[in-house]
Amino acid sequence: MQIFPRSLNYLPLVAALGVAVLGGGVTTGIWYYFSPKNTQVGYAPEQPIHYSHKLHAGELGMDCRYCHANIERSQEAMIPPTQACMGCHAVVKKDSPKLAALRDSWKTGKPVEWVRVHRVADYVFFDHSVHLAAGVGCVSCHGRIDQMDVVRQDQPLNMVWCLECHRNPNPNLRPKDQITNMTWKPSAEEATQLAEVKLRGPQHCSGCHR
Amino acid sequence: MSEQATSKRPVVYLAEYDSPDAIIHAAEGVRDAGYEKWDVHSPYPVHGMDAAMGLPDSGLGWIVLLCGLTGVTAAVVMIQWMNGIDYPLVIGGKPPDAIPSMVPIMFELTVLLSAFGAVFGMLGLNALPRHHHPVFYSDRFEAFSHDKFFISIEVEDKKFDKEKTKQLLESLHSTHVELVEEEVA
Amino acid sequence: MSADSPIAEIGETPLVPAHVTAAFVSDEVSRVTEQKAPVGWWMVFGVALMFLGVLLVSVGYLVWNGIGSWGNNSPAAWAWDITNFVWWIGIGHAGTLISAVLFLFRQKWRTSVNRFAEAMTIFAVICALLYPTIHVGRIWFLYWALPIPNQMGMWPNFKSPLLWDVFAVSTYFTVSLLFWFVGLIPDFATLRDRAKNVVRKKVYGALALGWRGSNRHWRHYERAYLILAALSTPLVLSVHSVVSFDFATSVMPGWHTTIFPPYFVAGAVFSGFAMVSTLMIICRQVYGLKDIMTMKHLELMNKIMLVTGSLVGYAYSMEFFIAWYSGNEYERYVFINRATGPYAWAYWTMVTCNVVSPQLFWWKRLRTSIPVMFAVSILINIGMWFERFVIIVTTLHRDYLPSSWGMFHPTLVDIGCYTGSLGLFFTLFSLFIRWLPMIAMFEVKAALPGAQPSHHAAHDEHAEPAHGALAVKEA
Amino acid sequence: MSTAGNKQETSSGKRLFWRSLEQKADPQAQHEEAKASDVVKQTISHDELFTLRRRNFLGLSGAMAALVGVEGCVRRPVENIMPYADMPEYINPGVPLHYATATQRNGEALGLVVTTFEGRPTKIEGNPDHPTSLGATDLLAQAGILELYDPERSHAPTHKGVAASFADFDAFVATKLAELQKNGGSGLRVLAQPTNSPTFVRMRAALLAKLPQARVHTYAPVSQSQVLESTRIAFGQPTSVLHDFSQAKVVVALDSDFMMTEPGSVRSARQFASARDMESASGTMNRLYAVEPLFSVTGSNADHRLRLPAQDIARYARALAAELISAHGVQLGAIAPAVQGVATDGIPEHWLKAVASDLAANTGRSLVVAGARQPAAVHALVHALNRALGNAGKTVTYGEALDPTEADNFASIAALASDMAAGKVDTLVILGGNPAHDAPADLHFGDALAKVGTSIHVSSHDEETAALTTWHLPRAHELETWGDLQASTGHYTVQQPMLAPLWGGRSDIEVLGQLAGEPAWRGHDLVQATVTGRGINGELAWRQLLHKGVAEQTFARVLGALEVRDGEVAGALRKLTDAPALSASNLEVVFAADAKMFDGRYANSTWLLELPDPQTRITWDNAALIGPSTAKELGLKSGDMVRLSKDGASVDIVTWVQPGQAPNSIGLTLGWGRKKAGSNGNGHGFDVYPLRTTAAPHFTAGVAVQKLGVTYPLSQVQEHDSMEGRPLAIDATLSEYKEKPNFPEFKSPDPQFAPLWKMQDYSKGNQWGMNVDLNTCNGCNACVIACQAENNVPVVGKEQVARGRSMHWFRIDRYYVGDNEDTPEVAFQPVGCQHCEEAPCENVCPVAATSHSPEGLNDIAYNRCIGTRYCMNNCPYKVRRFNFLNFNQDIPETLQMQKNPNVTVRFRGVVEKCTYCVQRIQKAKSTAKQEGRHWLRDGEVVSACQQVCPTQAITFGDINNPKSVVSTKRRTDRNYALLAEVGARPRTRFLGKIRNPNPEMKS
Repeated sequence: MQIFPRSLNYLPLVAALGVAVLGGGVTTGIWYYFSPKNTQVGYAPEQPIHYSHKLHAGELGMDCRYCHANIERSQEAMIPPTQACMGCHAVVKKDSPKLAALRDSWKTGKPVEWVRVHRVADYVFFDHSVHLAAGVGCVSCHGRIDQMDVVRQDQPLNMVWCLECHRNPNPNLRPKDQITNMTWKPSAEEATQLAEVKLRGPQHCSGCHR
Repeated sequence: MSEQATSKRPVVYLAEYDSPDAIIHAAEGVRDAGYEKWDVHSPYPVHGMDAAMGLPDSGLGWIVLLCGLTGVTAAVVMIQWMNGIDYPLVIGGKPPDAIPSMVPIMFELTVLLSAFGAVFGMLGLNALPRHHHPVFYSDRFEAFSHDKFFISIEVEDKKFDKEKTKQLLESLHSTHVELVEEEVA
Repeated sequence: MSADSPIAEIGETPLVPAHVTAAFVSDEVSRVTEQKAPVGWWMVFGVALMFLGVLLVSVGYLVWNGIGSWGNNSPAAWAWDITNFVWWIGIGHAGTLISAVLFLFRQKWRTSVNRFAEAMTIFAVICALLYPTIHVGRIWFLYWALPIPNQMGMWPNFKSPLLWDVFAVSTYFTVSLLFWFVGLIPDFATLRDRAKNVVRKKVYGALALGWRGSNRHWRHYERAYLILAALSTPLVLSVHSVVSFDFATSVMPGWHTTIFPPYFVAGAVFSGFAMVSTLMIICRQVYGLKDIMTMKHLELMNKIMLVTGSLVGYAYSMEFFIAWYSGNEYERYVFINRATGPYAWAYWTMVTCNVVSPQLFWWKRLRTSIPVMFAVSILINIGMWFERFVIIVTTLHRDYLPSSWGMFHPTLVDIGCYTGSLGLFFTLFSLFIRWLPMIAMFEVKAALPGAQPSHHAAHDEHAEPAHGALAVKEA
Repeated sequence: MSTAGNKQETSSGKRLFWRSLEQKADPQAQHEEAKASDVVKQTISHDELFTLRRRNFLGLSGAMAALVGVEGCVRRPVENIMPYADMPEYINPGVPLHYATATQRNGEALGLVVTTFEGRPTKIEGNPDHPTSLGATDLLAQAGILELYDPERSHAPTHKGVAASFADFDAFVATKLAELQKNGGSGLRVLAQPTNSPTFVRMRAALLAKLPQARVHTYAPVSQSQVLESTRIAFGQPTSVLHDFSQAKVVVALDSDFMMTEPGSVRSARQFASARDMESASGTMNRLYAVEPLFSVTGSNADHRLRLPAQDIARYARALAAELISAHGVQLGAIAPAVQGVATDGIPEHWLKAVASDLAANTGRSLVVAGARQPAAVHALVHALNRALGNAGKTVTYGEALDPTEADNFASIAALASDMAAGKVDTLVILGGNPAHDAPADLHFGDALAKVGTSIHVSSHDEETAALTTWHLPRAHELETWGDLQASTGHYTVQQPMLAPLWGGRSDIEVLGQLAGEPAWRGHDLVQATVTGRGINGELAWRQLLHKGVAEQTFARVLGALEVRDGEVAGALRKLTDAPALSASNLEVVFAADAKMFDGRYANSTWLLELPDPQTRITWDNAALIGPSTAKELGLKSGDMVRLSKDGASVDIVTWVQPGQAPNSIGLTLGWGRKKAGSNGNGHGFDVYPLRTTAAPHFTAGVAVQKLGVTYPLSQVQEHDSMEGRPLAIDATLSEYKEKPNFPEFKSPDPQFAPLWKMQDYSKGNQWGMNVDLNTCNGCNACVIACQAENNVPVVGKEQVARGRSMHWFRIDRYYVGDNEDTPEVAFQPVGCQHCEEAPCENVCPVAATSHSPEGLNDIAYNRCIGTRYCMNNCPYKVRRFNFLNFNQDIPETLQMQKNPNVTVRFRGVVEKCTYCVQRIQKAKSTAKQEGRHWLRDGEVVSACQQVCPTQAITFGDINNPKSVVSTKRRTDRNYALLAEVGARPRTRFLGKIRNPNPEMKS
């Protein structure tokens, strides 16, 4: 007695194809959508004060270290205290409604609650000062901040991404005096010099995890 | 029942046998009669039937060998690349690309892929799963998995002839010969 | 190898009585799956389900609360978890051994046992796999042990015996499963063709993959079966060797021993056969399959247990000798501590169950007495569990620095996780008994007297490897 | 940690820091302190993020990893960064600041340097410039940081048990003072603890000047009263006694635990160790004889130890004196007759002959010390002996005592109690201390309190006494307030606050100043007044004082070698009556300050509770220590509950059979079994104060023992005492060492075999290694707590310790050596991760969570660990710890503030272990790289255990640098690897212990 229809004989073929297509799809899907490149890069939350790096760092050409002052001496890039902003805005644009939050903070002594953009996992102990000392420029990790009206995450900041540079930092190295320069391009001989550098970032666990 | 039905087209002759001896003689008969698209159905593998049907040896071994080689290569490449090249870490003071510690996994992957080769190769060569097949039209055929033996000759065989083939099968002491037909679509 | 001892007497007397024919075989075996389940089955199944519940609760609590729910500690970072793992894996060895090794050795008597044993293997391995999975502290990251590309750029450490385990055990599970299923295909066909109601027909039909007993299929089928057997034989040996590497490659006195791989394999076969005969004895009583699982089968298995049991006993004594002979004080202490320390009771339980009890099988009367062999098989199962407990806990609880010595005390969750796994095993097994042919019908048929053409033994050498495997030498 | 760092920026840290800085800058700021503390409250409470962040790093990260998918759609949870509004000038977010201060310890000052992150103190270290600290600290000082953040400290004043405010109190004081001034302060009593704070002394004087009728009493359960009394007898004036162990070749310690519980233990331990250092120029070695009832840490380090009941010590002292006179013609003048003909039963002969000759042979280079427990007469005799042996002025000097009132310790509180009972006390001010709990039982101080009109209790916790007093004021922690301390060496330190009091609170001097009617009674003002009073003038001098943590000039008048008044001493000695001999029916109990709880004031510190006792290795409890033979006689086993009773008073306590305990003498340590210490301390251990009386506060005979027939579970971290003859803590006698300097190598030789594989190359760059000198390690356990504080090591609790799940990264194994369990020798062996170059743990990790750094560190990445625990099994040293449960769950906010921001807080299910303080290495590297260096200098990285060690037994550094200290240590003969035969090539190595027995002492 014939239990199954003839068409069922195509089952193996169909199944094989299905598995191939589906499996492939899922894999590539996860590969792309779940990677920090997709989940992290481009994160640009709204800030309590519409502070434009484009304006300050770009057009006004302020040096990064004017606000992030401690960055060469500390693991943390400090977010400037209200005080620092008031340094100028006590005179410049002192009544601008955009700066209301800033003035409140200055009056009340309550901090401005900025939203964190660049974040590495809690168990990663990233040290700004060391990277600057090694000659890695701001732009390598933070992108063209000077062109960002709203700060946006530019790089995935995940382990593989870190390792790429730790394994071969040379493309990201530059003279110490060019660290905050967003547009720096190595001249021919600078390029050759930098190519010489034997520097390597740590690739063992305790280099970043403690 | 399929006999009575209208607008049928014959697909296969089924000849039934009771004993392994009978079926093996019959098989030799059919073989010598020069049929090609025919088969023997038995509840268990009958000893010497391949010879009786004049079948060549199974080529499955080669498929398995290929898969096995793939397995061992995959293991070596994977381990060497992951631990030795992509992210070499100092583990217990040993060289990252140490060979001895690779052996167990090399072996396991060889066996795993060989096994896949054996099973799926077998199914492939047998064109299984094939849930629909003309022989299943016959109700008597169900006994093949119990204790009966069958010879099936398909109409597609170029020597197939409704009469001659029937005679041949009967001449081979079949206990029952049946022309299985299927409805024409 | 243990299995070739009975060869001589096999040809002499037929394993099954004369009235057993092909038809008889399919009727007898299929009957079990076609009739209503007997009370005995329901009892076993019910109890098993209950313990399965215990397992779920215990594991749930463990994962929620942390490994601290077990009694594990420092120094005994491993205890019942790995003990159970090794125990189950060991049990899981008989199946493949019977179906593969005995197959290669042309032991036709295996045919009535192998299906059964393979099923047991698969369920035992499932239970075994449970423990490495739940024993890790952060189960949600378990997949890090697999070579999957990830955003950390990290790979597993292929130097770790634990990783070898991952590959060995999963390979073993997969291959056993394939082996088992391949063996089932023709029998599914039988069930399909016998089925009266359409659901059964469709289900078994689907599983049978449209099997039609074609000789063109048998040809590849048997070759595949042979190859699988040939692959499984080294595999089955490798798996427990790799498991033993977990210990043998460490630096712990009592673990760091070259004798471990063969010793573990022997132990595995030993416990596996014990479990098989326990189950067989139950089933043949419950379903009255005495004509197919004959006393001869049981006796042969008892002989194998006698051999492997003695092997294990030899290993125990050899461990002591080597420890003494090595002159290494740490090594020596571990073994003295095993036999006389706070866990001496466990050690002597092990020796009594594993070495002493099988010696009863020297006497034919005892080796052919159902109650005796049942009792002994149970004892062996217990003894082998204690063997693993002794190896793991007594080594760890007192190693190099006396300052770090300690004791291990199991908790309720420990007990739940162990008894629960028995629940899982018997649930699966009773389902198997109920719905699948517990005996490889087509193999038994092929091996029956007169099942093969009389005059053909002579002129088919070319097909010998394939057919010969299942063929019978006429007396 | 960068993220965490930002979090703390937002935390209380910011505000607090600013305030403390401001206080430094501007004295007036003090007046806003109360307000400040309110600000503190807000800033802490509104900082949930910090909480969340701090609770379970790995937990979050786990979730993070699990939820990437979700994140893909909804991005990630918003996380805020809150910078300073107005940033203090010195601060550099993420970079810690260090402040010098000091802490009071048992009448001695201990100089400290405190690490603060954005104003959040996280770690206490010793002040290298301070003579009593010399850069090291003890375990109590280490635990101080936890005490600071103890969420159960009093949060607000209470009046009759009802919450009140400081304003209420000030109002009350104002009115009270008014009426007190009418009657000259009669009826006003102040009960204070012995002090060495000049400001306190000044305020006390001021108070008495203002209210002549008032009286100030001094009491502490553990005090130096008998020492002061003895100096009064011997010299006619109370003086401080200052030992110099570095100069002493022969030391006889009479019931004195000078390395652990006696004042100035850190300094003493360092000096003692320095005189034992084999590699020093002299290469000679001191010898220590200890005669004691309990097995003290000092006794464990003795070359010869005689276990003698406390009551017989006096006998021994006199017999020894007699021997010195008769055999060696030592001149003791009028004292001689008073020491003649003392019964010497129980005292082996050689313990008199050999010891005496050893002392006599080293006149001027020997030292006899007695413990605070021993009667004044014994101390007086000791002064006389040191004088006669020519040690006075050399190994022991005397100085002007800052607080002589301590001499009357027990008499003083007895007087107060009787007056209270008699209703003569109208107002009682209790500054610190917990008399209702720890005053001698026969005074029934608690009941007497009921008869006091108004009682004011100033203390850190709402403890036993607080419940019985009218007023209770939170007492500010030493790191929260201004104060000053004068060390017995005369060095002067100003205590500066690291942060405003977390919950408000006042210091003793403030309350005292208030009562004395000081207009500017704030600590800052009072201290500055004292400082100027001491001739330190001007802002610069003040700042230097704060910066250096110790004044240039010393203040206590050094009296050098004083004349001993033989007559008085003899008189005192005659008063000593020989108690009847002890027996199983006439037992003695000895009260000892606990190594961890001291007198009970640290009872709520989880770190200390879980720290194993150096000797018994018991955690979370104390026990009645009974010698093996005595225990056998009484039919007692460890864990049996017994009732000790004398004169109606009784104590139920668990017994512990303690090898080395004197026969028929039971050791009881104080400070346990608190009823109202706080949720951690309550009900742990057994309170033995009920047996303590004014008549016999230190030891008393005639105690009956009754077995209660029940047992009590004790949690030990080490259950096995014997080395089983294995070469672990390897030792030798001085003579053995002389003939075979590399003796350890014979017992634990480094395996010499050709490598089977290409070995890693560790010849370049910094290669970290550690050396532990078993010869100087005295087993004080300070390193264990230091490591806990530095590395955020969790506390697991008694039950988990019993299960064998203690988490200490660094432990001190204690082994007993010798066959006679009544008189064993002790071998201490500190063990942390050995950082093996061929680490067995690394091979077995399936996920490569632990691997090797190019600098030879055995790294572990917690966030990679999946917790198979295989590495723990395969570690021969069993140093790896596993988070069996989530031990960091729900840590109170303030305790989270203690966590080191540069160390991950581990989640359950991961393995952890000593990292050689890799965070400190990385910090140093960061600095070096900023300076363009790629090679760290020796001493640039100091591990926490090394830094705390009073005896400098631990050295850490670059073994690739031939000049580094650690390399030189490694080159010494005594250097060996633990379990070298395993072939793991550990980076931590040990230096064999050397004992210096006296050949004449054939016991």
